Amino acid sequence: MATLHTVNKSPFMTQTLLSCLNHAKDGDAILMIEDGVYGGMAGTGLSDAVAARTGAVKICVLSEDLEARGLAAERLMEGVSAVGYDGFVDLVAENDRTQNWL
Amino acid sequence: MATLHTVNKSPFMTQTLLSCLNHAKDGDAILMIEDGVYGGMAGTGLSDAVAARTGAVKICVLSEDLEARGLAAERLMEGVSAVGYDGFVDLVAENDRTQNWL
Amino acid sequence: MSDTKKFLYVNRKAPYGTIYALEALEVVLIGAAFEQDVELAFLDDGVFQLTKGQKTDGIGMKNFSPTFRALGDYEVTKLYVEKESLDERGLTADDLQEIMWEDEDDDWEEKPSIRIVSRAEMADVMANQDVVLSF
Amino acid sequence: MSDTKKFLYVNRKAPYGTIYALEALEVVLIGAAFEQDVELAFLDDGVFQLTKGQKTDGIGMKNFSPTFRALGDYEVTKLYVEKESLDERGLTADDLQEIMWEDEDDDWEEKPSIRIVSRAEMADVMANQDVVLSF
Amino acid sequence: MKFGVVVSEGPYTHQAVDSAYRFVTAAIEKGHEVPRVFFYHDGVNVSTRLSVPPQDERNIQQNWSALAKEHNIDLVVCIAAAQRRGILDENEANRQGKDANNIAEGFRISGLGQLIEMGIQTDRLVTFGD
Amino acid sequence: MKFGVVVSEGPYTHQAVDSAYRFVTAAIEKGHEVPRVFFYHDGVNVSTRLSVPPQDERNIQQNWSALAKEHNIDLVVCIAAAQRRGILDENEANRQGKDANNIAEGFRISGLGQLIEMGIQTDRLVTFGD
Repeated sequence: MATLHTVNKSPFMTQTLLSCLNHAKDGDAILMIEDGVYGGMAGTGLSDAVAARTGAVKICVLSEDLEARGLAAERLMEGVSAVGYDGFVDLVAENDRTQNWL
Repeated sequence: MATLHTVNKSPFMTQTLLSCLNHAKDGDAILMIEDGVYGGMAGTGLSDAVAARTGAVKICVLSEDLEARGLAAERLMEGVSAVGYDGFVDLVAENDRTQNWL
Repeated sequence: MSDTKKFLYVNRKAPYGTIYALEALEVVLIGAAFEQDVELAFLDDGVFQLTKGQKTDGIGMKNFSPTFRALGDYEVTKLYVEKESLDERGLTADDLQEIMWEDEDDDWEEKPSIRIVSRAEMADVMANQDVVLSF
Repeated sequence: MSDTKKFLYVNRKAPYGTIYALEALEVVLIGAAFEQDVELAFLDDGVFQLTKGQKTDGIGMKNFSPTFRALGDYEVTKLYVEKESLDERGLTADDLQEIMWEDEDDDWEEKPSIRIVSRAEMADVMANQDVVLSF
Repeated sequence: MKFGVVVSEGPYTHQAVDSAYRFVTAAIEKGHEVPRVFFYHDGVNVSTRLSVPPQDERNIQQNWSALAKEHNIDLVVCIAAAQRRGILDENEANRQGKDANNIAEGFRISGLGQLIEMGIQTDRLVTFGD
Repeated sequence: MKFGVVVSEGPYTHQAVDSAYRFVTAAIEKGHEVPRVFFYHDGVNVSTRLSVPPQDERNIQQNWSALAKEHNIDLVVCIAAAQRRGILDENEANRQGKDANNIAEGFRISGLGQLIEMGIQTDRLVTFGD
C-alpha cells in the first residue's frame, strides 16, 4: 500500500518538497515535475535533505521537464533517476494512490 | 532615497520574506500584506529572522489582513506595527520607490 | 474494492490570500452527499484556516470560517491538524475554533472534530486513503 | 526629474512552470522602445531563466531563452545575476548562456551583458531605480 | 486502469494544464482509460473558446477539445468555479441574463459531484495544480 | 502624487486584485491621483463581464468598473496577455474571427506600452500580484 507523491514547485522557493519528504513513508515514491525538478540536482543547498531519503523512498524527476530547463541528467544527484511521461504513468499505476503536493 | 518593500506571501511556505529581508537596506520599510502578515507574528519559527532587522528597517503589517486571519495585534512581535490602507498609501508616498516581492 | 471509498482532503494553504481553502470547503460540502468516508487534513499553512476570530470586513471578502463548524451536520467529523505545523507558527489548539459533532451512536454526545496529531500520525492518515484531493 | 527614468525588471521565478518569465521578457522588449534606462535583475529562481541548453520539445512549450541573446539589439545590456542565488542552486556562470552586446562607443566591441554580482551589490542595484517592476 | 484527472490552474499561466495533457496522452498510449478530466479553480479558464494564443505557441483549448473527441474524454468544468470566473455555456448565459457565452466545444459545465463521482469510479486520481 | 497600479493575478483566485482595489480607493481618499490601472498576466481576467459570483460575495469586475467611472481611472488590459487568456473586445473579436466578446464596460484593451508609459508618467508604481 504505497503512495506516489508529486512535487511541482521549486524547492528553493517553497517548503513543498520538504513537507513532502517529511510525510512520505518508506517504500513510497516521489516524482518531481515542472519547477519541482530542480529538487533532484546534485550540489545544491537542498541536496542533503533529498539524499537523506533516497534509500527509503524512490525519488524520480520527469526528464521532459529537466530537459526543458537546460539541466542534463548528469546533474542529478546519486539515487535520483529520470523518467519520462510513460514512467510517470507507470508510477501512478504501480502505487495505490497519488498525493499531489500543490 | 528609501524603498518600500511589500511581501504578500506566507513566510512559512515561501522564501520571499527572507529574500526581501536580505535585500532591504537600512532606512527602508517593509509592509506585509495578504498572506504575508503571518511574518509579523511573535513566537514563530521565523520571528528571529524578522526581529534581527526591526531596528534598521521599519516593518509593518496591514491591519485589515491581520484581522481577516483572526490574528490580534497583540500577536505581533515587538518592533512590528500595524497600519491600515491609509498607512499603506502613506508608506508608498513617503518612500522613493516601491518594490513588490511577488 | 468496497462501495465506500476513503477520501482525504489535504489543506496546506492559508485562507483569503488565495481561494483554494474556500473552494476546497465547497468540495467537502458537496462530497458529503456521496456517503463516502471523509477526512480532512490541515498541515503547513492549512492550519491557519481554522483560527478563531476571523473578521473579513476590512478586506471585503466573505468570512467562510463559520462553515467549518457546520461540517458535523454533514457527517464530516474528522479534522486532523498537525502539531508540528501549529508549533512552527506559534499557534496552539486554543487558537483554533471549537468544532463539534454529535455522535448519534453515543446518545448524541457532543465531541470535538479537531484532532491534533503528530507529523508521523499525519503521515499514517495520508497513507490510509483511497483518494487524496489536494488544495 | 529628468525625462529618462531608471527601470528595473526583477526576475525571481523559474521559466516554464509559470508564465511570468516569458511575459516579463515581453515587457522588456516593448519597454526598450521608450528609451529609458533599463536594467534586469535575476535572483532567487530567476537565475534559472538564463541556463543554457534549454530544450522544450518534450513539454510542448516555446523555448524563449534565445530571446535573451537578442536583448543587446534593443540596447538592453545590463543583466545582473546574483551570485548567492547561483551558489545555492549549484550553478556557476558557466551554466548560463553567453549574452553579448556591441558597444558602439568602443568600436562595436562585443561585451558580456551578464554581470555576476553579490547580494549586497544587487541590493545597491535595486536601490538605484526610479521604477521597479517585479515578475 | 481507469485514471481520473483534475486540472486546477489556468492555461498559459501555469504549466499544470500542459502537464495534465501530456500525462493523459501518455496514459492512453499505454492502454489506460481516462474517462473524465475535471477542471476546477482557475482550471475552468482552459475551456474558453475566445483564446487566441500567438501562432508559434500551442493552443491549449483546441488541443484538449481534439484529444477529448478522439478518445471520448468527458471534459467537465465546475459550474461554481466557472461562474465566478466568467465561463458560461449558452444555457447558463441565458439563465444569468448574460449576452454572450464562451465555452468551447468538447467541454461541459456541471457540478462538483462529478469530481467526487470521478474519485469513486476511477482507480487513480491525479491532480495538476499550483 | 500620481500612483500607477499593476494587477497581475486573476479575480477570486488571488487576493491581489482585492488589495489593489482597496489601495486605489484609499489613495484617492487621501487626495492622490490614480490615472491608470494596468492589468497584466492573469490580471486581464478581471475584465470579463461574464462573471457571476455568488450573491453573498463581492463582484470584483463591477466594483472596478464603478470605481473607474467615478474617478476617471483608465483601466487598461494588456492585449497580448488578454489574447492568450480569451479576453476580447468587439474589435478584437471581429479581427480574430471569434463569435463573441467578453470585456466589461470601463476596461479597454491596449498594448504593453501603456504600462511603460504609466511608469514614466506617475510618481510611484505599485504592483499587486502573486
